[in-house]
Amino acid sequence: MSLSPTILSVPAPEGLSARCLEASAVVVSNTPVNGEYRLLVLDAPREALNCQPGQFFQLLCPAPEGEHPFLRRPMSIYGYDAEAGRLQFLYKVAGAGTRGLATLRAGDSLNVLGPLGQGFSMPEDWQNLMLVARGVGLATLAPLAREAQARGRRLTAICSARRPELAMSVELFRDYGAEVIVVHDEDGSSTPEALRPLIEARIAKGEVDAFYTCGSSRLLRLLQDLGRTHGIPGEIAMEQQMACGLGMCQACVRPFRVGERVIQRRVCREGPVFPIAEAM
Amino acid sequence: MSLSPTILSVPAPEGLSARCLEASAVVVSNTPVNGEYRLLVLDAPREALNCQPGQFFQLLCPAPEGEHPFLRRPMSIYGYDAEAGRLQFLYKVAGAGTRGLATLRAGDSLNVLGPLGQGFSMPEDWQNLMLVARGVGLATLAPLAREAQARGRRLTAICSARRPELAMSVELFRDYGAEVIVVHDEDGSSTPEALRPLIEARIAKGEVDAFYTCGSSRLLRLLQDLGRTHGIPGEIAMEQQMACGLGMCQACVRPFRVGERVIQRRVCREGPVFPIAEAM
Amino acid sequence: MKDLMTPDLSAQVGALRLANPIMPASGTFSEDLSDVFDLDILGAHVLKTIMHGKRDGNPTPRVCDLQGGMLNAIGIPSKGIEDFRERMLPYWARYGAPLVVSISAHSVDEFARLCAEVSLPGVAAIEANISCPNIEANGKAFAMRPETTHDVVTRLRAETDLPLWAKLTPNTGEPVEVALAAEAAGADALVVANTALGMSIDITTRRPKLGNVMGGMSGPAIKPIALRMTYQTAQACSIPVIGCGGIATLDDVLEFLIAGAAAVQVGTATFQSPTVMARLVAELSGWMQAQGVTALSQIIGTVEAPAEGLHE
Amino acid sequence: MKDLMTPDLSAQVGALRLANPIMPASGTFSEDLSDVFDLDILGAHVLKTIMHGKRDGNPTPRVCDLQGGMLNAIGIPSKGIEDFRERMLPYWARYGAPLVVSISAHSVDEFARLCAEVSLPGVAAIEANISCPNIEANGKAFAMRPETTHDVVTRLRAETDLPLWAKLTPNTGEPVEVALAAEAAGADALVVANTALGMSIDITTRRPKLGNVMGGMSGPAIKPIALRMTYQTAQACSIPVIGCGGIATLDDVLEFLIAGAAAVQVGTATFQSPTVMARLVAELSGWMQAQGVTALSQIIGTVEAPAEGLHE
Ligand SMILES: Cc1cc2nc3c(=O)[nH]c(=O)nc-3n(C[C@H](O)[C@H](O)[C@H](O)COP(=O)(O)OP(=O)(O)OC[C@H]3O[C@@H](n4cnc5c(N)ncnc54)[C@H](O)[C@@H]3O)c2cc1C
Ligand SMILES: Cc1cc2nc3c(=O)[nH]c(=O)nc-3n(C[C@H](O)[C@H](O)[C@H](O)COP(=O)(O)OP(=O)(O)OC[C@H]3O[C@@H](n4cnc5c(N)ncnc54)[C@H](O)[C@@H]3O)c2cc1C
Ligand SMILES: Cc1cc2nc3c(=O)[nH]c(=O)nc-3n(C[C@H](O)[C@H](O)[C@H](O)COP(=O)(O)O)c2cc1C
Ligand SMILES: Cc1cc2nc3c(=O)[nH]c(=O)nc-3n(C[C@H](O)[C@H](O)[C@H](O)COP(=O)(O)O)c2cc1C
Ligand code: FES
Ligand code: FES
Repeated sequence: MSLSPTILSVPAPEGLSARCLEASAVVVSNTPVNGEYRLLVLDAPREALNCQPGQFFQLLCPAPEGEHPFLRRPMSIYGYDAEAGRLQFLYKVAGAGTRGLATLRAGDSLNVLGPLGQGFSMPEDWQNLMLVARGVGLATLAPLAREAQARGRRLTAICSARRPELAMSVELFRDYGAEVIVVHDEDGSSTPEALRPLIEARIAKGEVDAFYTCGSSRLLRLLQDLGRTHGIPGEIAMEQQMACGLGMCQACVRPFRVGERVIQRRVCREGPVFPIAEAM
Repeated sequence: MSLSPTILSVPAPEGLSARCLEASAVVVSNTPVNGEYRLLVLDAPREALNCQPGQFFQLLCPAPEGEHPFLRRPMSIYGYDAEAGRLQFLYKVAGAGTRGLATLRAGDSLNVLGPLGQGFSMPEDWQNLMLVARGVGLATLAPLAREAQARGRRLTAICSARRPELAMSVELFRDYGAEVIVVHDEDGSSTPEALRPLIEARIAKGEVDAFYTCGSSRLLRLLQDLGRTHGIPGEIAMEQQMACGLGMCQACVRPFRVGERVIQRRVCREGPVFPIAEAM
Repeated sequence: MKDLMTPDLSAQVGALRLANPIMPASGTFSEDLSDVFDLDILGAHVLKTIMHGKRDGNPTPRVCDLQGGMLNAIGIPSKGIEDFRERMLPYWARYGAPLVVSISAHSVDEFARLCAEVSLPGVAAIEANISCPNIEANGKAFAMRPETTHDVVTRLRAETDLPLWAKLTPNTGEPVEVALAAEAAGADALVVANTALGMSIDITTRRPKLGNVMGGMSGPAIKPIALRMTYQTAQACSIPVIGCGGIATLDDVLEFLIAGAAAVQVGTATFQSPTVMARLVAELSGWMQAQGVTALSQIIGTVEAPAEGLHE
Repeated sequence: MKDLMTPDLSAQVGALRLANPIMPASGTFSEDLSDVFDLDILGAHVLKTIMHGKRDGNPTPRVCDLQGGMLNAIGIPSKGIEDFRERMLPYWARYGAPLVVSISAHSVDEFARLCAEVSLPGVAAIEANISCPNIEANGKAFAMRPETTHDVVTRLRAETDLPLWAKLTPNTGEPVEVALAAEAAGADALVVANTALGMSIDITTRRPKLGNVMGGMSGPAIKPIALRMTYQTAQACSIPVIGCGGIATLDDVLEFLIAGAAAVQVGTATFQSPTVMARLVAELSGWMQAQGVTALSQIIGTVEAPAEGLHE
């Protein structure tokens, strides 16, 4: 299975995101990609497509029969192409909002708000990148692969899943020149104990300047530990229940360890991407 | 324009309505019939179609964009055919609920509750019937025409409208053998003053055993007066804001004059058809 | 064979045992619903509040539509106590489900007298509607303050040996104090709760949408308020709490039971779908069977402490 | 040429004149919204409630979805008074719209001290959040009783010469008495109202959906309650009332103005549509022009008596 996120050819600016837009997008397609996930492709106004990998949109989901989702639902950008006016999301049907998304048919319109939040950074000295993720976290990291290729970085993607065939975005990562390692629960290769030596071997060869991760607290703790031990920085995309998505309501705070102190940060505004070392 | 309500060939039983059904019907068509009205044709379960002219259904209207109708909306039965499983409503788009009805497309389903209320009666000694109505009231009375024909009664239909071309159901009444008189506001023929001599002439000729009316309080008052003066009974279908439609909530009461007393009756249960003499 | 067992749906409300926890809310139910399904499948029959004399109720319009609910200002049209004794009581005798008679009055004396008069054979419990917001000017009601609640429930208690349920109002800042006052005064159960006082204006005519200007809000929109009060009162009191407010689905029923309700009342949902209570009884049974839950006691009051933070 | 005239949208709230009657509700607005539209088109800027010291606020989850609204138990995370003086006040100085600072505290003394401290140049009015249901245990707040309202507003009044707005709660049985107490104690305006206390339970985990168990309900679901209180308090008091609760559309704005509100606050609707306030200002102007309404005074408090009966 090959999911092809399309990314702005010109790299997005780093630093603070530009203004965001509340806009009406038109559904191009909305198709199941495996038992659990669906791919939503939208025709969106170009002005909303000045995106960075790691940013997200807030979608005003339509009501499915008998349910009434009220707040918007946050979704990571899976793909974007400002020239073609395309915006993609990969989502898992979890509750009322995503059930509503699943009812969308080509031609329907969907109110979107974004791009929101701070995306991943990729400083010059991060030449050898290692991405370690699981489940829908792989979707959130997908846009990074093309960005890495566009910037000439070397990428290793460790894709974790329950079963090998459920590992998402594997071909996509390969298409963008990443080395892909699939680990899974069935043969035990996805446990932190199994992953640690695998990653440490790469570190020893000088093949890891930075980590990216998303979607698993066990993986986070492993990478925090390895990062501390070996002095390797990295970033994580995090989730939290949201209301506004813009920074106004303070619904989406999470605690972060900054030096000795624990501080609260808004996932929607200061995040959703944070330094791995500070995540809790 | 010819709207053709289809009516049960076997006359419906008189007296108390049978049990009603909450059922899912499928939209066959939903088309505008003139600037103001739309005709909704449903494929409904036969068990819900043991109807009488004058009864109504409570429709659970879908939500139009940005609005949220909550309660069901009452609609008179415009046509029914138990054999074909067909049920028809003629409605005017007035607010959120009817705007929701207007969004229905062929194949959509609609939850209906009915038939409800007491329909028109047609005792043996009412051989010469006169129907006087206006606006959507003509739609409510439409099923009476076929019933009258089926029972071999003579029917005169006075159809009142703002302009002659807006008089509804004229051809339908003619199809079922009624004599049709169109009166309208433009030439002043629709005023009570103009109608009174017209009707009194018929009464004088012994051509009126009973009146039926709906939709205009001016017409009601005229018929009450004529009825009193000439000893002619009759029935009126009335409206009131409803919640349950079944008789439980007492939302839909109206005052009626019974002898010296004014009593409250539920439009949904004791009505919507009442004796003209008692209506207020 | 746990999952093939027939679950026991019976609900205990004080001394009264109900075949199941689903019953109608006062004012949203009458014999007319027997046109739609067999009323004997219900846990109990709760009648529209009656008052002593004959009354017309409020001017029309008496209801209006809201997002997620409705407003009503029906008032309490009442055919009086004779009609109750001579027509209603014999009618309801045909059913096996216990009959709950809702009563109200403008003064404590009148309330007490009516309570004595309706304590008749065939009546299984009395529900004291001390919370109807339409009865007194500006929507004030006994159940807004613990003191007035204690007064009226004490007097009612003295007048009847039947189970006495006190129906509370959300229009108060002291729901727990009011509940404790009702319990202390001898109520056997609490019904939580009645409608929330609301208003709606037609912007075209600039008139209130209700003939009575203000009215009671009901339906899904008030569910979180009623659930919160159910939780608060069930935590504070030892008498059973009957949850009421916006219940329309099996999930709603479970939510109230988990919050501590011993049974539930369904009101406005019946207007949207007159078959809803019949469906809820069947769905609850199906759910219990599928989950291997054999008795309501495994659900009632089982609310957990919140999770700390939101960590996967 | 009545219909081509530019209508005057300005709203008078006591001594304060606003360019238009649309302003955000406290806690649902911040400088972050400037990403979406130019904040200077608003009638006023109302900030999230601040408290004196630094505070974390409530545990997560802090919000949940409801039919027609949401629950929140954000609490009042606060960076304290220094942050307000040194970072926020200078930031907001860039705008022409008047700045309204919302404050709260656990005790009257603390409240009074904070009131004095925020009475600074650049602040146009102080909104006393005497109604936040999350601050004290079980959601009790000053504005639940007239006595505590009178006490706190009297003390605040003594501490500031700025216009003082008292923000009321729907979680009371005595909204009119509370409003009159605030007026008697010297409030210049009332904000009607804050959130209604509610609760929601996840039936799968049996846990409350909010980390704080209970929280404040907002959005369209509470509109009829807030409108009713706006009507009640505007009828009873002579100080202006600012309507708040579930306002999302032009019709909602008109409904509150007709009920007697001098201006309105928009909260939760901004979460569904961050551009909503900008749209409302434009739509109100368009509507007034189309209707030949030249000033808000032709709308405010123009509610009619209900029609008698429902006769065509
Ligand atoms: C920045 C961000 C990016 C995201 N990107 C994606 C994505 O690309 N694809 C995807 O499938 N999902 C993504 N999510 C999660 C997605 O937002 C939730 O699954 C969705 O909101 C659930 O809504 P629902 O109405 O379907 O389910 P609900 O009934 O609301 O909830 C179902 C379950 O999901 C949990 N949940 C609800 N909202 C959130 C949330 N904001 N964060 C975490 N858990 C939540 C609930 O607690 C509940 O357990 C993202 C979340 C965030 C914060
Ligand atoms: C027994 C009965 C039979 C009816 N038959 C028909 C019919 O065959 N065709 C048809 O077009 N309409 C019929 N009506 C009227 C129809 O029910 C209303 O037009 C409809 O409910 C309006 O709903 P809405 O949401 O579109 O408008 P709303 O926004 O709810 O109301 C729009 C306007 O209609 C008025 N209204 C709302 N409900 C009623 C009601 N129940 N009775 C009278 N006025 C109401 C409101 O006061 C308002 O002025 C009937 C009403 C009754 C009681
Ligand atoms: C039309 C209507 C009439 C009502 N009449 C009464 C009544 O007479 N006595 C009473 O105690 N409650 C009355 N109620 C309140 C309901 O019993 C119930 O407490 C309330 O509607 C909340 O439940 P719901 O949301 O399920 O409707 C009435 C409610 C409605 C909608
Ligand atoms: C997330 C959130 C946070 C809020 N924080 C505050 C607050 O700090 N102070 C306050 O007075 N009101 C607060 N409120 C209440 C709102 O200001 C407003 O009174 C209420 O939400 C009703 O209006 P609405 O329905 O338009 O949201 C908050 C509301 C929400 C939804
Ligand atoms: S979701 Fe509102 S601040 Fe993050
Ligand atoms: S609509 Fe409920 S009694 Fe008529």
